[in-house]
Amino acid sequence: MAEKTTQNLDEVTIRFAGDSGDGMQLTGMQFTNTTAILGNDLSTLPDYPAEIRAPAGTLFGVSGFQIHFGSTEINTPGDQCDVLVAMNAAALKVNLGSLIDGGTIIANTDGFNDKNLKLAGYATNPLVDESLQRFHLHSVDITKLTGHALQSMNLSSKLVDRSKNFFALGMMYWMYNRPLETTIEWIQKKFGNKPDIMEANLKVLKAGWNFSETTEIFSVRYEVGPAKLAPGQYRNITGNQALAWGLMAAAKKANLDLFLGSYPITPASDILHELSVYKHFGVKTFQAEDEIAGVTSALGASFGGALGVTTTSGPGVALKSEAIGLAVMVELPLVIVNVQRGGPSTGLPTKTEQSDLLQVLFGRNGEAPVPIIAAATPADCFQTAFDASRIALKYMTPIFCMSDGYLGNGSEPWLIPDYNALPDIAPKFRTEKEGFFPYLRDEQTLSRPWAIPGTPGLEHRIGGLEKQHITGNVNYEPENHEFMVRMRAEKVERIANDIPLAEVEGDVQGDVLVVGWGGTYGSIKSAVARHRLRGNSVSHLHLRWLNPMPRNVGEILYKFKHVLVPELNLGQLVKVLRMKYLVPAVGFNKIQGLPFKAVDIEKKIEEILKGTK
Amino acid sequence: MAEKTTQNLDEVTIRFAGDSGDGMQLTGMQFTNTTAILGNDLSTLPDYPAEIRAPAGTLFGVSGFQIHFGSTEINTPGDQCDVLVAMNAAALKVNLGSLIDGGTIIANTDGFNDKNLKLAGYATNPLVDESLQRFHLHSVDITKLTGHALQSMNLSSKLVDRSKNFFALGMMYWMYNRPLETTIEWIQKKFGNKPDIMEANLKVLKAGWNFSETTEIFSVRYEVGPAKLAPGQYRNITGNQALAWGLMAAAKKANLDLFLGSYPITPASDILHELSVYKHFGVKTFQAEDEIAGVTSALGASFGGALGVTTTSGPGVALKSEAIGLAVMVELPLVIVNVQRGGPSTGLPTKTEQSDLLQVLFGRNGEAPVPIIAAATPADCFQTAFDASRIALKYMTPIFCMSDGYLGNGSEPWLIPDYNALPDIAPKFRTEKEGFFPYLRDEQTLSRPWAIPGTPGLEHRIGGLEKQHITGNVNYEPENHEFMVRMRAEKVERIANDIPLAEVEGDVQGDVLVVGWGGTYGSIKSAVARHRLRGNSVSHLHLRWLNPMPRNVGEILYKFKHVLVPELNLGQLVKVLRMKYLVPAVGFNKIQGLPFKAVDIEKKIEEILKGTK
Amino acid sequence: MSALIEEIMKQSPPPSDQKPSAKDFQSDQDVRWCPGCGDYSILAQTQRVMPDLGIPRHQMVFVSGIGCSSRFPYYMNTYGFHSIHGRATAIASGLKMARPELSMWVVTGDGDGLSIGGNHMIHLLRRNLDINVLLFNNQIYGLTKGQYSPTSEQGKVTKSTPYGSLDYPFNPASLALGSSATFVARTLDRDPKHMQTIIKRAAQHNGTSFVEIYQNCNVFNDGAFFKFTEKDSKDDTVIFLEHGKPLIFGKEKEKGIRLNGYSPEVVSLKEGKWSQDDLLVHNEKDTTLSFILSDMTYKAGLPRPVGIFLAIDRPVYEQEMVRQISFAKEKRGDGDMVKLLHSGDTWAVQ
Amino acid sequence: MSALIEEIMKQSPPPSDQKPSAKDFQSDQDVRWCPGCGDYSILAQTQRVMPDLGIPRHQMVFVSGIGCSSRFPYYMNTYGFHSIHGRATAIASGLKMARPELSMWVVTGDGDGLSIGGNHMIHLLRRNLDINVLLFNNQIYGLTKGQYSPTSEQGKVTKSTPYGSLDYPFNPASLALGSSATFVARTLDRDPKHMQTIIKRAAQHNGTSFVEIYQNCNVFNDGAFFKFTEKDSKDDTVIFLEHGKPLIFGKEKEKGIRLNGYSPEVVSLKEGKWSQDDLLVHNEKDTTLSFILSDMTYKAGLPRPVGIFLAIDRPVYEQEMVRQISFAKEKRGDGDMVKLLHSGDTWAVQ
Ligand SMILES: Cc1ncc(C[n+]2csc(CCOP(=O)(O)OP(=O)(O)O)c2C)c(N)n1
Ligand SMILES: Cc1ncc(C[n+]2csc(CCOP(=O)(O)OP(=O)(O)O)c2C)c(N)n1
Ligand code: SF4
Ligand code: SF4
Ligand SMILES: [Mg+2]
Ligand SMILES: [Mg+2]
Repeated sequence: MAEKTTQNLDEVTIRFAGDSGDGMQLTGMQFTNTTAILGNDLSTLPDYPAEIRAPAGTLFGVSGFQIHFGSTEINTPGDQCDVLVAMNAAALKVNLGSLIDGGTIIANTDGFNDKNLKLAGYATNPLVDESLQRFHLHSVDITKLTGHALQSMNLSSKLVDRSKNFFALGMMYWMYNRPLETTIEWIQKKFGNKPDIMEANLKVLKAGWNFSETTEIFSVRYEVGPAKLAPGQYRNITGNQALAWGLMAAAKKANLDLFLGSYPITPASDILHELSVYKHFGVKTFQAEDEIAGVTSALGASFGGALGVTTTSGPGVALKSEAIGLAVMVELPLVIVNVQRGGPSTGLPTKTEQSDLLQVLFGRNGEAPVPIIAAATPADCFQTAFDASRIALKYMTPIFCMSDGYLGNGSEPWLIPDYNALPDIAPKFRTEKEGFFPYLRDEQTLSRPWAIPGTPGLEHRIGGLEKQHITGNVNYEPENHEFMVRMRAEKVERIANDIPLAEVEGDVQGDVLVVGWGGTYGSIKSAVARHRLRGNSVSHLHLRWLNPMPRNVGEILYKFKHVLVPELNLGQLVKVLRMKYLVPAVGFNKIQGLPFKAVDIEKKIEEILKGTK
Repeated sequence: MAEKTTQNLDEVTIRFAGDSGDGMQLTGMQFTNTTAILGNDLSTLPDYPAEIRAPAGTLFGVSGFQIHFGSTEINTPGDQCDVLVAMNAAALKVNLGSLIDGGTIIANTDGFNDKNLKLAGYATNPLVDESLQRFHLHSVDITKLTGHALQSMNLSSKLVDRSKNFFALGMMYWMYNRPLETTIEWIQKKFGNKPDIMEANLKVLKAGWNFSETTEIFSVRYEVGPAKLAPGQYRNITGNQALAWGLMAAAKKANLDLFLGSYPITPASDILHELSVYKHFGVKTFQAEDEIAGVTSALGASFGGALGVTTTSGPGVALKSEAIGLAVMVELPLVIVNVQRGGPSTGLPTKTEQSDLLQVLFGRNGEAPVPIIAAATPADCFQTAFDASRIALKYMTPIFCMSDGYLGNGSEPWLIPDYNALPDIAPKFRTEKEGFFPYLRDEQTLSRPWAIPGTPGLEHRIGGLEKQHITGNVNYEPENHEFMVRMRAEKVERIANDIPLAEVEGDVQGDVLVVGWGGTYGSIKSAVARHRLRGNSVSHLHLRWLNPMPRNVGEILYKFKHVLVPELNLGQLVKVLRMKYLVPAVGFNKIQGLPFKAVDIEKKIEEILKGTK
Repeated sequence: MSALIEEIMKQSPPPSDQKPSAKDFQSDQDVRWCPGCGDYSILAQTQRVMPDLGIPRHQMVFVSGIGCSSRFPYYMNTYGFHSIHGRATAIASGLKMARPELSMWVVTGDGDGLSIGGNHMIHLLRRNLDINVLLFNNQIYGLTKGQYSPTSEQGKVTKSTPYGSLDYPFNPASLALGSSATFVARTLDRDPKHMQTIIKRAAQHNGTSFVEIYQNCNVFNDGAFFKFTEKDSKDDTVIFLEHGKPLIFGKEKEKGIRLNGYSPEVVSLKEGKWSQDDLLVHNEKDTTLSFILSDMTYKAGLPRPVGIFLAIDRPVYEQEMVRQISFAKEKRGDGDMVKLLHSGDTWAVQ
Repeated sequence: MSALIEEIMKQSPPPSDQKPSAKDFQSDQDVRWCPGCGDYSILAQTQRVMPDLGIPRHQMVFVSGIGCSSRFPYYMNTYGFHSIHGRATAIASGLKMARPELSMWVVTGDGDGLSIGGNHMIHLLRRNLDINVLLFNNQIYGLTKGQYSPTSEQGKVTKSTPYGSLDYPFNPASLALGSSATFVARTLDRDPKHMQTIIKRAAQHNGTSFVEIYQNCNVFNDGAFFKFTEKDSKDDTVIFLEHGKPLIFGKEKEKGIRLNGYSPEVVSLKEGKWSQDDLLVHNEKDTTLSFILSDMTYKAGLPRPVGIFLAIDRPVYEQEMVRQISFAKEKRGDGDMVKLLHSGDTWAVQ
């Protein structure tokens, strides 16, 4: 048996790529869970096509999953990958660009037959011509080897083909020295009722591992030690799952039923799927006939005393905007989750983008202020959804809870929060008849009483026509209208009393302040960190609350020579900062359906620093 | 017969007020037409309740119509009225506040019986108690007098009651020395097929006139000479009618069929009504099942080579926003007319407001730029709609044509434009197969070719997914997406090459620049004029194009010490100016469902000037 | 139901022994319909019927969209929601799922419920939540001052159709039946007694009740239904459907409906050729028959069917939802957030 | 039609004497459905039928919404519009009104056409524009990876309904009939011949043609219709409706459908008790019968009716619109903008 040496690494980025039918997402998630449990810090980026199962071997059918893990702090899924697992020629073609020079390629030779090469647009086979010399190429006939491993079972070739991804996974487990247990258990649970598929996958997984252990092709294997994470109990979690759990936690704390009215849409559907599992938590999920019924049913539920929630993506928000205006007028709690995707219109449904900020801020008729909170990382979606619910209930208002495709599908290790330590949410249903008026506001929060149907003596009517202050009766008086418009605006402004002041990462004054919001947190953080290591005067402000903004944002901005606002759009937060604070903030924009690379932001900061010198 | 003296006046404001069933709108329009034909300049403000025919005598059932006319230039419907015609107690109660001290009241005593007084909340009859001493009160039992006039005809009391508004009209005609002809002809045309109603109305109209002529109560009558208007042929026109005609003119010039897909909504419905009359112009109007079908049917018609138009108000725009994003993506011409009303939600459906600017600018998912043009006066709606159509066709883009309830229902004398002198609109349908690509853009305008179904050899497919540059094929490539997003933005920016530079009314630099948009034109103009008369350094910039803005707006703003932005909202244009030009523009906002009073703006400017001293 | 809400429900006073009156269901708001509007009668009948339902006011909710008809909730001294155009059925659905114990009413118009709100309507009907829908059909858009509606007859001249409308009208009953509704009825604003029975039956039905009410808009579409409501004509133009009874109509009950094959035809009971036994007998429980009867609606020569077309039982959406939840709780125990957070693969970091 | 467009229409080449082939209707785009998807068959049949219609490619438009099915237009070498979710019918309506001479096709799914797009669908059907609607019913949301749809059977376990769906499914044929459709049919992805005849008939129908096509989604709802499409079962589970023919089915055509009163029931033709003459005879022109037949769809013990339920003539919306316009032009002459601007009360200012 061959001698194998072991190298230590701080961090590695691996990308699994193959046909949408090859199960790359599953393979990636398995590697992720195993890696998480080993105590590495990590960040992932699933990247799949809009088609369900595009014909095999086509370029547009390629599905990829990238994982960046290490013994150091990991903030992004990795700008480039060190290892590329390519199940066929198209996968290589599409992803080669993101492989570092000198990186490793593991190619399934069976996926490079003439048909594959033609579909991928290769004139000659890159595995045999000289074109890949820059890289460490390992050609392995994974399909054939999988077949061998399963000979004894004589399964259909279709079934055999289906499990070849486990062979690749086994190889990667060996190469990065990870145990098989987690995946073995998962396979046993998942395919418990399909014994031969279970057995096949187990066999192949181990075959992949053994193959790497015994053959010559891999001379080195790598060791990536656990990261120094804060002590505690951890789990790996995706943004969509964390968001769903955050809503459930809030409802529990508030002693309310959670009602979700939603219409499926990528990339938000998984929240609906997740919540529909928790009937034993009293969660009610309603797949409506469209987005409008999704949001209006949720508003109806809120009227009835539930925590009404609706989940969607940009096009759905557009459809809901009239109803959200109604929620503003009737002042009922309503959480609107927007998992943003590439626009405009249907755009790039499976890609990520941050281009809905101005829509959620302004996309309604009339003066219809709605608070906005945005999650910064996949795990952060939990706290964000929790806070959104808390504010919606306390201020009797609709609220936008912003996520995006990258956050929703991406995952990271999560220090499991102490549920009991989470702040209490204590909504009050009005019950005293004495002195009840539907629009008599709380002096501090300006929120109106929540008097739900079924409460004796509080019968009242609400609606979308302008309301009279206090009585809530329909009222067309000029002064009352102006008063109510300003009152609704003031109510949302007052939420600023309820949110923490913004905190700068780095010095509170200096040359460049990089301001971000949402899913760009990781890449900005890394870019800023690199500059700070080099002693540059660069700081990072990441806004969790977009409306209202923390009271100290202005002061902070004024303390820096330059304000740079990187966004995955054409510049939206930057517009808001300029209009609110009249600072000459400049945007740095990428709108390609992909997250920022830390290095791009790093370079941009560089430029600005040069300018200042 | 009593001696009557005649006084000359430069301008007068009269308000007719009564039950929604009393025909005040009709009365007002009649007085308006007669006055217009006399050559006065004028401006009107209809003000009616959301209810169709609220029960008689109630405060919320009061319907009013104000007309401001004179021998001088008239820019607004008048801050206050000089004469109030009150058909009942509620009408007096609701409108007394807008009557100047020393103003004239003509009250229909029959409308002040105990029931009326109770409904209006009067403890004692204001016609007999001392409360109206500040005013010239003329109590006339219009109802009874109408009855007398019709005795001979023995009509039902219901019919008699219906014509009493003509008595009031007759009185006003006498008082302001206007001929009866126009109204007589109108009555004859309108009630031609209902002879006795026709006769009744004619009798009553003359009775009102004779009554004033012969009785003592009116000792003076007034003379308001014609205004010095630019020579030419004039007509009186409302904003909604002018807008409809502007669309028709554009379609004719462009040699296209006009297709309107619309769903009724106040205050935009009249455009649908108006256009549906002109079948002989080839206009196709489609009352759709909802706003979404309204806009999507129009977009379908545009795909087919028609000038596709959809008309609505704020809540309808909200519903259309997803489809407008599609129009941005498929790059077809589409005119979206938004006759704004009081919001949010259903808000104040029959009142005016300017609170949809940010919605139309930003209310779509993804980066979906749409040009915006706004009318400044009722008659200006014609040119605005014409220009909107021209740009939509030239740049192959959806475009917002903004109006509001005040403009749509209000009217003014209009110097009839020379149709043949209007600019040509020459849309080209692509027909050559050679080198045709659906997204191969015109180098100057960046617009794509319009290749309509039925054209041999140009079969192609469009849609809402991201398009590949030139080919228009579905494309998910990162760089292509960014390229196309920026291309769509650039295309809209280039419209600035096609619109005139902004022009300041007054000096091009100084202390205060008052910047407005839309229907506030008249009140701002008057306010600024009054200051300039007093020699104050105040100028007026009214923006017709909100997106893109004329190239010189920045320069203009920078030349003034203060920039004041009056808007009928909480500050929307002011936000845009601050974000675009980083000028410390301040807003002056009123949001009461009513136009500005010139005097309010005048005072606000005063304040600012004081500040500067 | 959440703990908090149970709290409140407990406060519900014991049903007082003295029955409330129609007046108790009148709110303090002035009614703002045009004098003479058919809506007044519908409001009156509804308020008259409510006391008989034995449901306390505070457990009733009226949800509406936008339109003259949709002003209805303001006038009922119950909980109410005057929402946005076309969405009442969707809002009511959410509220009903959240609070199955409430008595839910939707008031809508032919525009609100069948034009912009058509989609939510047909989906509500197939889902069969226990909601009572009163559709005021005046064959016109009242509130927006008189455009034609999806139920207006073809060729109707209105503000938006000076040359006459081109749309073929919906037959609301057939649309409801085609949407798999479980309760479909039609009644008349000018027949108070009949309206009262129908509203009561709708309330008693467990599932979605769709009630079309012919309503006169005396301002923009006056007399649209006089043929069916006025003395001189109604006996010959309307046939009242009664479960288990043969289809008879006419001043002296001298005419009947018989199936010729499967097509309804009018036969005279006077010539002696046909007797009651030859007539079609109504059966509320038969879906096929319900289609046959509602298809008579626009057929020339046939009387307009009024009454209950269909009233069948089918599982009720929100009740099934509750069942699933209790089932899940039995099977998996009450959800425990702490357990959930720590479920699946987790690991400790020292 | 506007002058500019007439220009273009003139350029239309004289119909070439040699008939185009199915291949001519294939676009240059690669088809991106999952291998084995039922959509492939529908695409193939459509392309096969097109040449027989005698309409040149450039005068055909395929409009769709969003969904796997809605990718269809990309694969047809005609004009196409892949629009937004649920709106294809509305877009097609506008296009058809603007260009009545075009051959209009809408391709939609059970989610696109009946869930979010339900309202536009029922309104299109009542208006009766000359548009052919192909509804691919796979009883699932394919593109969004497998949630249940408005046609999914109750109790369906999907990603969004782990405890089973609660919604009672639409019967698309009944919904269409309830919407006053003039042409309603059903066919099967795995019966190419039948699909071809139905598509042809739909194209020939003057008015809106509603065609429900049972389509297998082999990834998320595999085999949903195998009962009706596979050799071993189909003869006993499906009955093909043919105008003027008695309703017979079964392997040896040994079974038939008879009306018991007005309820369809299965009778055997073998025992000698019943013969062909006792059977229900199909009549495409009879609206009442169409309801009776489509109501069989979900009834236990009855075969699934497939074929043309109804095909009647009614004025076509856009053709009436054209008529009104020419009438107006005759009556008032071609609109003259200058005249209009100066119409009514005007006055001169010197
Ligand atoms: C989104 C939206 N679109 C349009 C309107 C305007 N609108 C109000 S009520 C109505 C139709 C009313 O007709 P119907 O539902 O029959 O009620 P009715 O007044 O006849 O009782 C319309 C079009 C609106 N308020 N909101
Ligand atoms: C406004 C909007 N809402 C939701 C979606 C997500 N979506 C795309 S297709 C689809 C349903 C597809 O089902 P169906 O119409 O049956 O087509 P199939 O894929 O089954 O052929 C949904 C919910 C969307 N694209 N746009
Ligand atoms: S407009 Fe018609 S429907 Fe509306 S309130 Fe008046 S009469 Fe009734
Ligand atoms: S997901 Fe289903 S419907 Fe969609 S392409 Fe694949 S097999 Fe066909
Ligand atoms: Mg109506
Ligand atoms: Mg489907």
